[in-house]
Amino acid sequence: MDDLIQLWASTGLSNFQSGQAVMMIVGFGLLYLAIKKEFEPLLLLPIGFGAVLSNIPVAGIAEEGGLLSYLYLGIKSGIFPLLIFMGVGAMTDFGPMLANPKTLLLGAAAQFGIFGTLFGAIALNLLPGINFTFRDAAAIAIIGGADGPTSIYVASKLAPELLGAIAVAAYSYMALVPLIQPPIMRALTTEDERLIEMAQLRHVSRLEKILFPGILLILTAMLLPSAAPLIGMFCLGNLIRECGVVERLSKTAQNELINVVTIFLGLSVGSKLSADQFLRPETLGILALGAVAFSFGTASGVLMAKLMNVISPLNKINPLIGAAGVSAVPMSARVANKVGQESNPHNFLLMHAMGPNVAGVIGSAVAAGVLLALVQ
Amino acid sequence: MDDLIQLWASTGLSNFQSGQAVMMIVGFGLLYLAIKKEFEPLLLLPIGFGAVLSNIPVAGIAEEGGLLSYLYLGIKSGIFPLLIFMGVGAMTDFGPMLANPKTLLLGAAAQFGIFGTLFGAIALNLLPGINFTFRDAAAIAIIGGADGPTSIYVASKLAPELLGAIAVAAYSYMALVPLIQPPIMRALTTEDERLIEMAQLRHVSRLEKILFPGILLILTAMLLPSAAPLIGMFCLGNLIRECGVVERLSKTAQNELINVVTIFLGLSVGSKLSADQFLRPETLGILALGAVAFSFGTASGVLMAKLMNVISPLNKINPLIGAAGVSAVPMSARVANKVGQESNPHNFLLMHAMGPNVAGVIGSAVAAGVLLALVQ
Amino acid sequence: MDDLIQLWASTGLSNFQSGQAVMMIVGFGLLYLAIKKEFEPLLLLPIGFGAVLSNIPVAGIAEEGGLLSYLYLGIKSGIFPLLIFMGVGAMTDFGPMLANPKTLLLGAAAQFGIFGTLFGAIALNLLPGINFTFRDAAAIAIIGGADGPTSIYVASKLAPELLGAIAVAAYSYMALVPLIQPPIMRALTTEDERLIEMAQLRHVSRLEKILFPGILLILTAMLLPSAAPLIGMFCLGNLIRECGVVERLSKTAQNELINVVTIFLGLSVGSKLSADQFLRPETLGILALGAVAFSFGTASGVLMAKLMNVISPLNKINPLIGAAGVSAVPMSARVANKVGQESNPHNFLLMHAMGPNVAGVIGSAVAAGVLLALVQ
Amino acid sequence: METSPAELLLPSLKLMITGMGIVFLFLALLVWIIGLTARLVQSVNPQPNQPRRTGLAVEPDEAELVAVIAAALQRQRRP
Amino acid sequence: METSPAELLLPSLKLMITGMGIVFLFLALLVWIIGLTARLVQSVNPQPNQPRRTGLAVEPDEAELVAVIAAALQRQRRP
Amino acid sequence: METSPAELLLPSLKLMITGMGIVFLFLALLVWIIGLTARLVQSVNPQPNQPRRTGLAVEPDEAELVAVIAAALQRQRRP
Ligand code: NA
Ligand code: NA
Ligand code: NA
Repeated sequence: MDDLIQLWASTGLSNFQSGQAVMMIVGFGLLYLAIKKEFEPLLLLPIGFGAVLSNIPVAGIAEEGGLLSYLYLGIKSGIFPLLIFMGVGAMTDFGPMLANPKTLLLGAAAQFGIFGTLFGAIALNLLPGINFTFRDAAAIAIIGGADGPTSIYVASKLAPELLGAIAVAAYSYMALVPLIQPPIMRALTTEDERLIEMAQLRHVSRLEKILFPGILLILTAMLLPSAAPLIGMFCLGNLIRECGVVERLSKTAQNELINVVTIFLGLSVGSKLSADQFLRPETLGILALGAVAFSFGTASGVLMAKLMNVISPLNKINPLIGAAGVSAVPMSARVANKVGQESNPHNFLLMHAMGPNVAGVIGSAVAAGVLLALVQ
Repeated sequence: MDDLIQLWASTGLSNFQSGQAVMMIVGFGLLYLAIKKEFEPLLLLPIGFGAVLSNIPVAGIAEEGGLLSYLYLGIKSGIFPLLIFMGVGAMTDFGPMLANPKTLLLGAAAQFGIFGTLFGAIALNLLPGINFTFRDAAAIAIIGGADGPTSIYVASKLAPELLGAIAVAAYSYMALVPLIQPPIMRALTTEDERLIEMAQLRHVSRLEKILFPGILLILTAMLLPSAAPLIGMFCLGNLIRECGVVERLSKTAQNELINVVTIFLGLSVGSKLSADQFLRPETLGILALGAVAFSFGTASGVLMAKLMNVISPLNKINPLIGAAGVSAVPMSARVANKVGQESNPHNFLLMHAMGPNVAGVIGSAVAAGVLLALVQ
Repeated sequence: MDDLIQLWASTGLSNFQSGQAVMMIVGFGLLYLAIKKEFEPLLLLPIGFGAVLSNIPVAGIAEEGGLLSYLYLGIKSGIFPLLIFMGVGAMTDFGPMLANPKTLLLGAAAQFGIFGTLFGAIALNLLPGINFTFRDAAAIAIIGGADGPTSIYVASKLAPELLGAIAVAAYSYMALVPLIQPPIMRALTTEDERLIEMAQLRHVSRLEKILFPGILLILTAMLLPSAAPLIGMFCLGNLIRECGVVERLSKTAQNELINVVTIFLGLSVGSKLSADQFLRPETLGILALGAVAFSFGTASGVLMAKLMNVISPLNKINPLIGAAGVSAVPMSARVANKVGQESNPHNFLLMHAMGPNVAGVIGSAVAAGVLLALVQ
Repeated sequence: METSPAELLLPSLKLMITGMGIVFLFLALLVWIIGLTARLVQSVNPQPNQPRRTGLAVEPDEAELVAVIAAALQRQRRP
Repeated sequence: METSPAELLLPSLKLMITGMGIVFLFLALLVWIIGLTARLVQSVNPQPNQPRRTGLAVEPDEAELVAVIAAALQRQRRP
Repeated sequence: METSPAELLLPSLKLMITGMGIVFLFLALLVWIIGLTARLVQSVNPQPNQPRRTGLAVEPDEAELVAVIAAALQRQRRP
């Protein structure tokens, strides 16, 4: 009898708190989005599963001494997001950007998604029930960078208690890019603009590609060292890829290493999806602001492209590729291509959109550096 | 001269303790079993090597600050066995079990190997020289689960000082399944029973396979959260395998990640094979109890199958597949198939035996949860 | 305005110290050597990049809490070099050495490069501005072993503040083997000696190859336990390779595991290339001594071969393969082959040179054990 | 507070019974839920539109095999 | 020292302007340096001797691609 | 207790001699044991039943490639 009482007391049923139940449902919801809707499944699947695991009562998987508490050290120390960034660097071809460097300005413009959202988050404080500090606002704003590891890195430094919501919002909106962006792109462009065809990209030599990560790193070191961990690891991955003498490291960085870290990172992020940190009005604010951030970023990328066409009317760019400046590689470049082909099925914008797309990755890492340097 | 004395004092020869020499021989014995007899070589080879390394005098490889002391943290924290379990989940196809769910009961019955052994271990205390606490007995009993990572996980929580002997016994007996099981299976079944042919398994849809890990996890969370780390990571691996949207994670979980962790886990287990912990009468007791556990598990699996045939005589199952309920995937399923083909070479039981086989994995994880919840 | 001042204060430009700038140039120099000159790029590329990263002002990537400070724990604990050594063991075929075991003596002789350099380093103290302790001298001398992970392992134990310079010197000179060795080899041999053809190597059975790592480990355990971590992990890797029953572990040890650790090890070594530790007269001494060490090792290997020909004139060995005793696998064996083919293009020495080559790896690990045992 | 060996026999017997009970209960519940799910799934998708192997998962993965061969051939083909 | 919500508006506006300024400055500088490098490289190696794909990096790896296709075919071929 | 540079010369000379002695002793012992093992193994298995490459392990990649293909074929051949 004693045993049975002890046993009942050890079941989940007798210990479930309503918040845990809700968060497990949230976790299963993320799994649904990941598997059925294919919303960034590589990350949202482990995040969702981590959310489920960490909200199982009694088991304490995310508490001190539990598996997820150990894995979370990889985020706290910055190791996981930086290794992911190295892997992303090893998967990135800067060729299209180097062939047409002015597309970097589109990647710059799209970062208005970040800074505009920061202002918006502070403005939301005027609403009752929502109370973001400056650090919180900066961490939320980085969602507008449309870059998962950057968001996690910045959030873990500025507002670790919001990490779960921020990561979920970042990856969800990255998955929603094909829904969020097209209406904005169509609204801000004329049919004529969408029909613009761009000149074929020039050949970029291997030497230029090898030199680029070094140049980027030097510039970062000189101007914005707070962005150096992110950009540095990104450049390391890209150099490993392009230098051509360490193929086996390149293969490992692009595959096994990034896969292992992805599983661990996702589970760790999921361990931050606890009821007391997630079931708050602020989370709704974060989700709303994330959508705003993506829309702002898309719009400013497109508008920047239009502005550039006004300034230099000879060598016009199709403003649709401005939307790819938010990063979300390669989803937003594909969206630009697809919207372009709605107007002219023979207009291939994909390669041209990869320029602003990878520029957006650099842009959001730079913006992250600004936030880390200026927000205390 | 001074140098030579210092040098002699630093040799292994002048520092060898007899226990270390014996344990090095034990280590080489495990290497022999692993390489020559192919006894679970993936684990027994690193375990044996770890035993040799950690018993080298002076070097202190398993002592504070030595390589194996760092690796052992991966067991102490539970990370290594849980990652192995994730990998095993990613390699497991629940199809045959889902097609014929009543085979789960065979996997349940075979866990009598665990609980019967627990009683046996306590009874052994009546012998002089053997002194098992309740925690020790529970840790030893889990050998009957015929599941390596589960045994290591439970032993590391309940009786870390017995970990070496328990892991060695678990993997050795898993390798001995083809010797231990057949006589018991033949003794408990009639020729007629061994000739029973089973209906072809129905097709299991992809959706069922995707839903299963979630269902299993919810049930665990509600009823037996102490089993949630083990079953949770197992379900994660299986979901990664079945969901079809994260192939690259699935490949890594089944290959590189589990391989790396296997090397580390094996070495760490080996580091627990020190003379003062292994060369005791208790070890003989553990080895004897392990054999008993496997025999009990096999017998109760077979008997349960016979009981089920009595209860529902229409849809008979071949009682040989009951022996596969001990888990030891896929060895015991192969044994069931082989013993069946001795009676009728055209009777293919392998697929049918995979049902209780993977059910046995779940069953022993559930039993582990019971022990972790009820034994303090 | 305040913001701008704060921003300027946070730039690298306003914080650059001259030492950091010089060290970044050193880092880029290493990258140049790695990529353009293909100097051991697998290690020198991450080392060079690590040097650049850790000298970025303000970012503090190598300081407490920075990424590289965490990675460095893998060196401090010895885990990284030992795992590399395991991988090297898994890539090594001892066949040629077992077929002609007396080539082991060439690998022994070449270790004079280590001990002669130790004496040289102490002698350098007579110069003003250079001040090596006994521990420093031993750590520097190990460069003469021409073995990267051994050098890093010993340096991390005896003189961690010299680790960066020692590792850079070790890998650089290993890359320079094709320049350093040939003149010495030609100077010490006659044309007749260089023309010596050697008998085809006998077949080595699989059993011999499986037994060898065990034998080597026992000998180490009995005579020189201070070398047991290095030689033990090397033997583990080799046993995994040769035993034939754990192919998947062998594949992982030779590929993904060693690749991941190589990236981390390189970055960690690079993090030790800070201005105050590298920009000192001692570094010049280390670089000079490294060249001396390689030359001494090469010369003593060749001379030992000539001595062996005098003692047993019937079964002559080509003294060129003595130079391969420095290890630097497989570069120095290739050099021996190439110099031999200058005299007779049909004389294939490569396989014969692999014997002393892998013997050199064992020899330098033994020498490392001696230093670790006798130098306090 | 020493416990004599015999005093532990009863609790271990009790644990044996409770333990086996829970294991059976848990897996029997699972049998029931699996059956329920199967019926539910089949009522939603009456025709199994995508026949897949129901076979064993012992051999790691066929796709992996193909991938390995393809990658190997690919590598060899490179100049 | 509590700050009212409204008090944070001005600093966040300032941060927005500074931040966008730095991002633009940084990337514009990069545009300039890339152009410079390209001219430098082309003046050194006038003929691109090694035509490589300038294409997109979406496809991670050719070997992987082959592997993926092979695996896909394999899966399709399954009964 | 400062030691002058010259005072360290003698100990380092001693270490040089001891060290080289041990290295030679160790590897000479290994030569002897390898020979012994080879004779022992050959007396047990007089005919080398399985001719394997005694060749070099230099190129890791090629060997790997062959191993990969062989493993793949091997796996495929399994019933
Ligand atoms: Na971005
Ligand atoms: Na089991
Ligand atoms: Na050497």
